[in-house]
Amino acid sequence: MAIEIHIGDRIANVELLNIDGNKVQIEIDDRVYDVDISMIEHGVYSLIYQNKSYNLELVKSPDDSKKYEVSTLYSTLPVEIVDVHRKYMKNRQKDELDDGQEKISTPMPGKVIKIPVKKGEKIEPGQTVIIVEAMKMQSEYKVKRECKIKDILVNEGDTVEGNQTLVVLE
Amino acid sequence: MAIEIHIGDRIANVELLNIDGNKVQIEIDDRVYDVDISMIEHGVYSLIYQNKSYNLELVKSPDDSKKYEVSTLYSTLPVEIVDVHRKYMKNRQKDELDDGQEKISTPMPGKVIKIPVKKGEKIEPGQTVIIVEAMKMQSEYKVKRECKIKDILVNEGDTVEGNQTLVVLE
Amino acid sequence: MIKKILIANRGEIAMRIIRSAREMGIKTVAVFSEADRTSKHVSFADEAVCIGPAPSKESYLVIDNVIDACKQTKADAVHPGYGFLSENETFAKRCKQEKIIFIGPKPDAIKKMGDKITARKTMIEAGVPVVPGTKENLTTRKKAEEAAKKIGYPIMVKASSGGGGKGMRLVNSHKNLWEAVKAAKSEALSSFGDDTVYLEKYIKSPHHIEFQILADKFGNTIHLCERECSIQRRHQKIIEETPSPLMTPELRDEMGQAAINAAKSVKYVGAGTVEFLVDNKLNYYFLEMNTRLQVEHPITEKVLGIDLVKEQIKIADGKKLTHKQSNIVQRGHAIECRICAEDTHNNFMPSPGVIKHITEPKGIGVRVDSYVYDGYEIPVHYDSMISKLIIRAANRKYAIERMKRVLYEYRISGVKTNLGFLQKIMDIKDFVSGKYDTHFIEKHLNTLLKTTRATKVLTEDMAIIAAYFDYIINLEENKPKTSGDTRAINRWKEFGKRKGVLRI
Amino acid sequence: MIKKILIANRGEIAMRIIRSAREMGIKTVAVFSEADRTSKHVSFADEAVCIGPAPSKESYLVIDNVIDACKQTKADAVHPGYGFLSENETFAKRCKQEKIIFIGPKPDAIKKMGDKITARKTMIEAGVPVVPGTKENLTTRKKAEEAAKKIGYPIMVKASSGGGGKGMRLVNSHKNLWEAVKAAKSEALSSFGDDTVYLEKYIKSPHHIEFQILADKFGNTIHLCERECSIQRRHQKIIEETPSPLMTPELRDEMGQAAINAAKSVKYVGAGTVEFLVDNKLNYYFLEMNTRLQVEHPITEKVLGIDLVKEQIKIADGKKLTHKQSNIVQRGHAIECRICAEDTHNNFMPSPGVIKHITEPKGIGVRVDSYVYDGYEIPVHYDSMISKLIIRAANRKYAIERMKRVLYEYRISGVKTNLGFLQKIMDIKDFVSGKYDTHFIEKHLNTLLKTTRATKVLTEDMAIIAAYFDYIINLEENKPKTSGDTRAINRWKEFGKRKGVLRI
Repeated sequence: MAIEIHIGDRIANVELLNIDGNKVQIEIDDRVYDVDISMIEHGVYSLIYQNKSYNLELVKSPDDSKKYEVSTLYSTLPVEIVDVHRKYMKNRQKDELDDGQEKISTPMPGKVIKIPVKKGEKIEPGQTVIIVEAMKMQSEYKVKRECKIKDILVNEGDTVEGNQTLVVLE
Repeated sequence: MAIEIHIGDRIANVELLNIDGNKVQIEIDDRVYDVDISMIEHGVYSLIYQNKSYNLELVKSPDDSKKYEVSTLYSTLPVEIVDVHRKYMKNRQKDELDDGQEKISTPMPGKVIKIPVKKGEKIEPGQTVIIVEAMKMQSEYKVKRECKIKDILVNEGDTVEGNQTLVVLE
Repeated sequence: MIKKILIANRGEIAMRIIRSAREMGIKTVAVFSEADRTSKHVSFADEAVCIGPAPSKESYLVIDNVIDACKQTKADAVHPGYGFLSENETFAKRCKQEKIIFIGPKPDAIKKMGDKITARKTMIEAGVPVVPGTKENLTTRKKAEEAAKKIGYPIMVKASSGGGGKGMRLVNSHKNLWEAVKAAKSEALSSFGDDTVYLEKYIKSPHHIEFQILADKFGNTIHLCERECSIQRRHQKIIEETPSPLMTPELRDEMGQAAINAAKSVKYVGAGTVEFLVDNKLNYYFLEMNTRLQVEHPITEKVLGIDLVKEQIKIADGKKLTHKQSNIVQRGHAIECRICAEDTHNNFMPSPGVIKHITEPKGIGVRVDSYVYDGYEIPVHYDSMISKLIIRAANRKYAIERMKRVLYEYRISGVKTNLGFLQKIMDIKDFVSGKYDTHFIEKHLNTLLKTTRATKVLTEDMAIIAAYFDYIINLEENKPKTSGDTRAINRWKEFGKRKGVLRI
Repeated sequence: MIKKILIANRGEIAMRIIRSAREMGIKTVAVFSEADRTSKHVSFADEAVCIGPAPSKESYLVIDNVIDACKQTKADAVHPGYGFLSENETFAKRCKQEKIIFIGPKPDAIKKMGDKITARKTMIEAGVPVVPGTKENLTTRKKAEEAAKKIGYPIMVKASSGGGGKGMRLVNSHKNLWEAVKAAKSEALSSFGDDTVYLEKYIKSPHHIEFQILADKFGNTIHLCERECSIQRRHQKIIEETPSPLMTPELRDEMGQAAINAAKSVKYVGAGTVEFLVDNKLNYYFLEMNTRLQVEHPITEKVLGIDLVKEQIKIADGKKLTHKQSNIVQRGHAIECRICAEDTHNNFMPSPGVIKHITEPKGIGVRVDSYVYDGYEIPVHYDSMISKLIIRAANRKYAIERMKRVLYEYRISGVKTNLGFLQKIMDIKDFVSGKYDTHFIEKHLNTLLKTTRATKVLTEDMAIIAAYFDYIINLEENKPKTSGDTRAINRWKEFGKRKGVLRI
């Protein structure tokens, strides 16, 4: 059975044909590769294909064992292993995203400087909901659509984690 | 209950008195230490005791999870955790050693160059039993006492592991 | 003789200072906040003292706590590094009172150079060119408009206590002047507690060029040539080089002498840096003097072969300078890149987190001054600079080639960094030809932010294969273990031993 | 123009060559034996070709396999590094036949310098001083005894094809001479397949000093000053420095000119090294010429700021030398230590194995040329040198202080290394004062092998505490897991969270 692997926008069908020590045969879409693959350090792979040497470093997403960032010498590629369950989830998530912004979170840890809104308040597109400071730099988080503050989960002065939900919208 | 820890020739009695986050209180022989201990990288510990900063790197013996080599900035110390079972074994081992040399092994991997003796042969003290080459350097292994070659476990040209028994004496 | 130095700092600069002190046989004391217990400078120093909670204002900036740590450990000298208390007159004074040697200039020099209007006046008296502008605080609209007319537009409004781009306004014409002055005053008051502002002529296409100074306690003052620091983002330098592509031997002598005069005018002692703005016609103007070691000091060390921290310590110890101006000659070319944990595509927003794996570049001509390690969590409380990559080569062309090589050799995973952004700068024609000013990043931002050139399908496929196997090995790993060996590499070997076809 | 270089080598020197080639925009091809699949040079190069099984004789030394790899990858040049095929005349010839550029001298120069008797004759003709001795093979007892009488005892018997101390005998008097000649002949025959031996006067207290040479295809030949290589164990250098503590500017000029004459006498092209013996009265004698890059070349790079591999490639590409003799001036002082996986207490026996953890020294003036990494298994088939530690500082005193600092900063666990042995050398008075010759290690061996000074009880107790906790954490670890996080550092944090008293 082939599995699906996404790399950026591209969707590739991958099937392992044969494995013999470090030498593997693998089919990606219509191409068959005979590759010599070796793990050098933890998460660092050396591949040799037709004498070309590839040194690839993989970083697994901390939240998701099927998502990787793969670094080559010159670029970093987002790679995702997709199975049936994952496919269903992806479609569902897409639907949700279409509904619009549901929460405010920050991509990195920091400290809440100011929350200029209150629970239950109705706000306009572009209005600032929360200001978070990290490493001496302040960032304002604004809403994209007209909405209501359903809940505020943090207080001014709080230290917050990356990707933590700070404010829930409705 | 206190446990025994050997460091070189010294035998120390160690008892953990209290632990609170990174701060621990521990008694070694008659001295009580309040130490701030933190693991920095895997196997690398930072200890702060009375403002002195100790950066200690631990290497566990591959064969024995109770034996360590501990490196400080200026020296490397052999440390061994000793429990009741281990104590019994140590005494037993000592008795065996007193009986004299029972086997020939090499401390490192290499290639067997020559075996100038035969199984069953009686040999004199100082006689060479096997020659092993590693990294371009040849080493001769000799016996210390008059004995008989009980068994030869390898052939000329063989590649051998470190600490592998090569020749058994009787 | 200094016997024990307390380093009132953290990060790479604390490591750098410990190294030189250790070479001199001097003991070192690290101080750390509660967020920095696992920072490398703590375990690297001979002693370590916790001086308070995570926020700088409660630890690294608390003079009493630093002084206490000195007393506890009997440190006889303090090195302030850069940032934090390094340009704090009160701290320098306090050290003097407590009979602790402050490795830096006298409090009076810090004070005079810390206030921009005072510095301007002092420079004018010393005959050092300054940007045409006012010498007094602007209090009335009339005075401001008259002064502006004399100087000519465009004009910069600047806060006297300012720094880092705060309290600055660019004014293009008469009608916006007073509004800009008021806005700058209000920003300066809230940021620095001082609403003193002044006017300066706006220099078009400015180059930011600075001169390193060394001065001993006997009045011997030399300059150690220039550093070109025009590559900046958010008013912060990210790439520095020496020699400056703009420099001529004559101009170096002239500006170097001006820098020496600037230092002498405040009886400067120690290592310091005089910053100038230089326009395309090679007119130069005093901008400010940094009365401490600079982040970018290693490029000077690379081309001169001099250890600046050792020089600082020797000067603080009352030794005479051993270098003569005539022996100071740059050899080859050096470049520094500041590696920051930041999201270049999101206005260079800091991106702290846990470093997963680092591969640092090595080989000929490379120096990496860093403090992070595999598994280290970059704290959110401090600066986003995690490392400085410094290279030297025989000439500028080779230096750029080397910097490209080492930027690609450098791998940091787990956090976002500006490595890719820096790599692209090395390919921009204006940088390669050395024709750039402080507008460089702004001018080329679109090119620099463009997504990396399309990767070849073949490379993509190799990335897919690696991810595929890592995924499978991890699936295997989560099954009950058959072997006690937990080293990933051996798990891999075991995995590889199974010949035949594997189906999932 | 060279577009792709195949590196017919492994280890640190392969990495070093790839780095400079990459900076020049030249593609690189690694070759590897089956034992070296996970060696760093394989994944670091742009391409990689397996050339045979683990033993060198079946891989790195097989000319056909290396040439095949060139053809497969269309490499237009070969860099041989040091060792392996680097001084193999047949290989150099073969490359020429196959129209692959051999980055090194012409086969004829390799041949002339490879045979010691031929080299001696050539030097005598070129007016380069050689150690007094014979020019012909010794065939009869009578001839040997007559020649020895002329030279005067003590005398060295040496194999013409010899190297690494093999086929060498020291003779103190007449009566042992012929026996020594016969023994040397027999050893030389079995080691090198050639029983030609000759006599040389034995130099007391010899210093081993070598000169780096660069020569282009147009007859321009310069020297790049000396390297002092007298610190040797088992006839192999372990510490090198430049300038030599013995050198004077006049002697440097004279010996440098002799080295240039030596190179010119064989129409040398590329980078090469002329080795001399120097006695305490500063008499110098040609010893041999190495027709390749030396292990210790980086100390020359450090004090001159020149990239020798780039120079080699440019010369092979037919470029003219851009450096002039008058511009070659050493700046500061550089030292190299060779870090070997060896048991210094067991006759320096190699100690291969798996490297558990490495902490490489960093900071100002440090260069580490290595190829090993955490988890790497050092193969038993090749050399025991795993790394070269090179530092530079403003003068010799600072250089020794720096080398001490970085030797203590360097940590390699899992295998035995000579780091502790090297640390002790830095403390030996004769080394610190620069008064040493090739007998240094022999003379100080007892001191060097003494067990490290007694550790304080306090330090021991800290080691006990660390081991105690590591043991307990590991006990916890082997219990069923409560958390999915396998990072040791987080396990530690979880462990620390449990307040209260723990009893075992």
